[in-house]
Amino acid sequence: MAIYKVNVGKKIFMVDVTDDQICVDGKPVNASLTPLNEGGLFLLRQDNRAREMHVQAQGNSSYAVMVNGRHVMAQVEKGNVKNKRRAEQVDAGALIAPMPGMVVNVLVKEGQQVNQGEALVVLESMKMQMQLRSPFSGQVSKVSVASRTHVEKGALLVQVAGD
Amino acid sequence: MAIYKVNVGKKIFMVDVTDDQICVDGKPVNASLTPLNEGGLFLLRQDNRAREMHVQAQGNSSYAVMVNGRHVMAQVEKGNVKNKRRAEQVDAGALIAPMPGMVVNVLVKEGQQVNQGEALVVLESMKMQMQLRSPFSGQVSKVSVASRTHVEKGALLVQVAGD
Amino acid sequence: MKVLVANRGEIALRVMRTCRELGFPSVAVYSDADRDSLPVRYADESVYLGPTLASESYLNIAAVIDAAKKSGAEAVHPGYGFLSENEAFARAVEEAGMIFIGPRPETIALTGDKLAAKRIAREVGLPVLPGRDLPVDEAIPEDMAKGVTFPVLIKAVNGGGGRGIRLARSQEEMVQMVAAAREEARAAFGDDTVYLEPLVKNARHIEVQILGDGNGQILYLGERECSIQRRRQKLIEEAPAPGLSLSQRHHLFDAALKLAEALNYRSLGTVEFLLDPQGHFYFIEVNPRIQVEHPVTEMVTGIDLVKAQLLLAAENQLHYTQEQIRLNGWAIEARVLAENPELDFMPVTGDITHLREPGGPGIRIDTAMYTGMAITSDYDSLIAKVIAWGEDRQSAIRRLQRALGEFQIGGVPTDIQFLEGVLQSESFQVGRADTTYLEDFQMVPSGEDSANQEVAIVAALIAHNRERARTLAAPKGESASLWRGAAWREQMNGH
Amino acid sequence: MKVLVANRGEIALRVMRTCRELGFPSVAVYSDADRDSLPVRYADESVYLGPTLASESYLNIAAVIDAAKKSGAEAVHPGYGFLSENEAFARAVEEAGMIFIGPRPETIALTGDKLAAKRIAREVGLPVLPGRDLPVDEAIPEDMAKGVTFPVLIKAVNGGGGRGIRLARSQEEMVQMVAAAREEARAAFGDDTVYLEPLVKNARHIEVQILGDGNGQILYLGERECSIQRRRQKLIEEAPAPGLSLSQRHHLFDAALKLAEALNYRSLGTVEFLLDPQGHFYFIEVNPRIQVEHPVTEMVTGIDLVKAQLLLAAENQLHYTQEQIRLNGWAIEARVLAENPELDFMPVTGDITHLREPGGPGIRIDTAMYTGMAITSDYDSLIAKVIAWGEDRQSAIRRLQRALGEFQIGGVPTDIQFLEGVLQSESFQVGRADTTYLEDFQMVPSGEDSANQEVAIVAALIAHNRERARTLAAPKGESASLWRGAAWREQMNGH
Repeated sequence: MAIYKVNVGKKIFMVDVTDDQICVDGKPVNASLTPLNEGGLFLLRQDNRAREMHVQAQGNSSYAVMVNGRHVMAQVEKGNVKNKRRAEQVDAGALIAPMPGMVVNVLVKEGQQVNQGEALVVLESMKMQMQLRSPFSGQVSKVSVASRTHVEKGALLVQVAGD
Repeated sequence: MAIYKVNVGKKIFMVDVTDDQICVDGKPVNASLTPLNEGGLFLLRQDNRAREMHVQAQGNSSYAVMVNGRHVMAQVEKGNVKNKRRAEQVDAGALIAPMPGMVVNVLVKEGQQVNQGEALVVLESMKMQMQLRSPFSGQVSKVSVASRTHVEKGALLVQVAGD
Repeated sequence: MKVLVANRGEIALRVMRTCRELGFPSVAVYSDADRDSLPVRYADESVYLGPTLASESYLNIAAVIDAAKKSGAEAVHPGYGFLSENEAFARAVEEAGMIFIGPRPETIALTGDKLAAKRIAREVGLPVLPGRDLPVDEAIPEDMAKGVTFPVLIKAVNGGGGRGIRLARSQEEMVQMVAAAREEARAAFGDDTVYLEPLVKNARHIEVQILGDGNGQILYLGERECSIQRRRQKLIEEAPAPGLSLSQRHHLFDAALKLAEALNYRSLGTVEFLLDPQGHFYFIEVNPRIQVEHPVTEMVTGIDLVKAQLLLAAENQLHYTQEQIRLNGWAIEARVLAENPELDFMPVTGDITHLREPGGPGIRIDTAMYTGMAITSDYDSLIAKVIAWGEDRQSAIRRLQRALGEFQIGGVPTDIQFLEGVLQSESFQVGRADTTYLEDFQMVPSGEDSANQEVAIVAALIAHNRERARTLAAPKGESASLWRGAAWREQMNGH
Repeated sequence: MKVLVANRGEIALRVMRTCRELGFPSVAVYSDADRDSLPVRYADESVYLGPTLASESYLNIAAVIDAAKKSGAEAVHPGYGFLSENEAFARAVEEAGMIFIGPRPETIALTGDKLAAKRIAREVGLPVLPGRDLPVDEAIPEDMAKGVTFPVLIKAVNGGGGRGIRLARSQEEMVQMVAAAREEARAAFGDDTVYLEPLVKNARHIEVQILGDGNGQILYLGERECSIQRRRQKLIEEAPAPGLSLSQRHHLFDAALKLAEALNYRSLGTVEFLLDPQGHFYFIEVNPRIQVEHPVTEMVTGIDLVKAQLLLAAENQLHYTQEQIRLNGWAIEARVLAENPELDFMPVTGDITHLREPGGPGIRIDTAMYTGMAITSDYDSLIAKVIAWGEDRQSAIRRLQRALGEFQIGGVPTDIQFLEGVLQSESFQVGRADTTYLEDFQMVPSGEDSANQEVAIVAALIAHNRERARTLAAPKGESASLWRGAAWREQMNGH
């Protein structure tokens, strides 16, 4: 027997799984799950309905689920345990590439004073240009990229030190 | 280095594979093979062409290959070795189910004298009825199935002993 | 209107697709074999029918009626095959207070009796093949044989769809075959009545799609040609029929209309004719249901035939007039079957290990196949229909050829290469293939030599790699990891 | 005629499909990223271009010309994007003795200069937005601002396709933005000339498909509406445009025809207009190439536009007259993009781990996606186009909704649910959405609560099973076998 706390679309579901029953938020549900292939496709039967879902595990406790063309994330926690892992602490002043792409322009230099919302870097990915802006006012403490270079997702672009 | 004798579509190809070259029937070919997924899809590049093939190994030396919508079998033998395995010897008088299906009718009884080409069993599979006939004249030595029963592919239906 | 689809496979999915477009909830039924089938996954809900054997599931009237009641369905669509031409089933659906999406039970009864249908057709003036519209009695073959010209066809009164037809070339053969035909008919249709029909040599099979409201309005939606048959099963169908004159077509439509009016026909139906080489038509039978080949009519008329059926059932009226039905371009369907062309096209079984469907302009795919699906011998061997539309016949043929070449099905052999061979043959290209065409059709071997050599290279490389893996790696557990691993990828790319 | 397709992705495959139907051998070109792409596998042969970076492969004129020469291609099809609107490329193709499948280089040059195109349009009497057809000079903003009504658009003379357009609401913003726009235009198009254009509020985007033989014959193939845009990129397109009067449509066609005649237009082109809420049209630009949204025109006209292009190139003549072009029904296209709707529709990367494409009546899928394909950030985020045809707009919408619901793409998030939300919104349904519609469009949360609970159950069961597997089985190597194993299957089915 195990209780799982599952977070889907900002809602919490308590799912209780035993060998012969599944309960959601205390209410028994008539459900069964069949893996349809080795690629992560599952069929959930509940009462008279059958719903296909494609599930990819992301790490130990997250699942990316595709259902009816919609992609949702499900976070699963063992309900009895209180071991919330802290999200990685990212330095708030670090401007990170939100996707891989080409740095079109670096608009600031190290040491430069910038205002909150001021564009620091122009990144282009898949035909789309986007301006990455300063999260707060402060000073540019580091510029890690140059124009016309390619960056990966998550790369540090510019570091801003708050005032 | 290894030479493979490959039988495809009633033709024999001698394929010589070394670390840096592939020769077919003595002539070098400019070919490379890329597996495209884990389901058996491959891409053969030869000169400027790329051809997709779906390959399923059947046992140790046979491959079912789907290419351009056509299904062909390839038999591979290590060329230097002469270890042809004998085909399974099937009793010539055994009437075997060529496919799974329903026995619609057994037309003979044990001990009955039958002529070559005489229908012995009517089998139905996927909407199609077929008459299975005696391979030669002789006597029915055994009837292994009854009407309205399901048989698997390869099941012995009737045994005929030659005159 | 909640619709239970009393069928399986591609036609069940096809009906459910239109249900979804209309906002009608759909209910799937399934046997053990079809527990995970696409229709089950597609439907809004599903009900278990019974064991795999069709007689205990899809042919089990009580089970289907129970499922329909249980699900609260308001209407039942029978698809084709199974219970679609079963009068008792249609009646049971209506008696349970649901709508049967198809003709009235009495129409099904009448069209199911091929002799009765011929009699009515004759009465209303349709051209019918000569010969008595009478059942033959096996006890008096000599008498019966009087006036029979050989070869002659022996058909089951309750048959149809090309099933159980025998050809007798002499009186002696006829006597033998009548007995065998009765036996088969009893087993297959529960009625051993058979009749004789003259063989029309080199006939073409032409059929007219009709749609009636059951209150006197009858529409015809053009004709289809289905002459490309193997073992009397249609393989390639098209709309319109090539080479018919305008007057021939109107003659056909008039005949179909007359018969449908005499039956006060409701829902979809097909009136089948033979066309002899002299250009004469003969009525054969009426199929009181949707046909496998209905998509070609949909593509040239732009009308969703299932939608027309469903809306008629829901609202009791048709949404078209004859003037609104316009034919546009050409459509051809090819049936993809799980068959082994090397073994006399025997149905085969296996798992679909790889699947890529054709796409792009003018191509429609109707299938309930998926990667990982098991092809069993429990039901028929149709695994997909590929339908191509083109602005003219030549364009449609080329598109169909293109699409068949794109269709990748791994795991079971199919008839795709055979279909391609037929499509590129001279007789098909000029539109002159008749129903005997495939009897002695020979594939033209077509530049496959280069492909054979490529296959040999691939097989040798894979064998080489397996051997190497066996030598280098752990000696056991090799099979599952055959096709994977970075080492393999690098090695093979390295060449 | 051997055709090199100087493009990638779905449009390369789409062109090759028609090549195959016509019996024209096709040649693919590819960058490092596209070595195993479907077009490479589909083409009769393929040539490597260069590194993944487009400027070193698909945008590298010398590399593409070399590839074409090497392959012995007789003609080059540029697709859309990349070099399709590059005058130098078209000229280089012709100078190398091959046919450029598109307009003459001078037409490309002229339509590429948006101000020049507007000038000609004005000369031949097309309605053009007021304002000077002059480049703006960043040095004299105050002077320039005279006579400008705000808000005003700043556009690159060599831009087009919605790229790099900025909206200035005041003179101050305009001065800043002109500088930024010039900077961006220089980087993107190699020319920093920009111009001003009045903003038409709540405009609809309507375009006319034209086809010319370059010898004076010009055909129009109806209009398309492409108002559903996000960040000025089209997302949903349809043909015809809803709610236009016959006289409006003829007015449009006449205008497109006049301009095409003035250009003695050759091959396919699109004349784009804005329609203001008062019903006035304004010419915007000409796209001298095939459009992403061309399938909707193909579906309502029945004409394969690529076939028309290829045959014109091969035979120097069109095979249609204006009278033969008839519109039939309605078609709508939805662009499926690899984007994360939760993160402001940012393009995403990942591998396609599962794929099932829609099918059945009236659905066309154009995609070069396959299971196992890597979606990278190297090129654009369009991964598939779903096009639905219906006998009327309502039927087409429902079919498109049905098809989007059937489309299963595992591995990367897509905009499918967003597309569904737009399709079911009131404004779209009644055909009144303009180009600003998506700016503040809010998804209506639609009965997803039950799906959320189902997702929760699935996630919990999988987590439960993984944990059990961890406890019971070998402690390591668990990840790969996560989804398989008979034990798991039995356990889960057992419930």
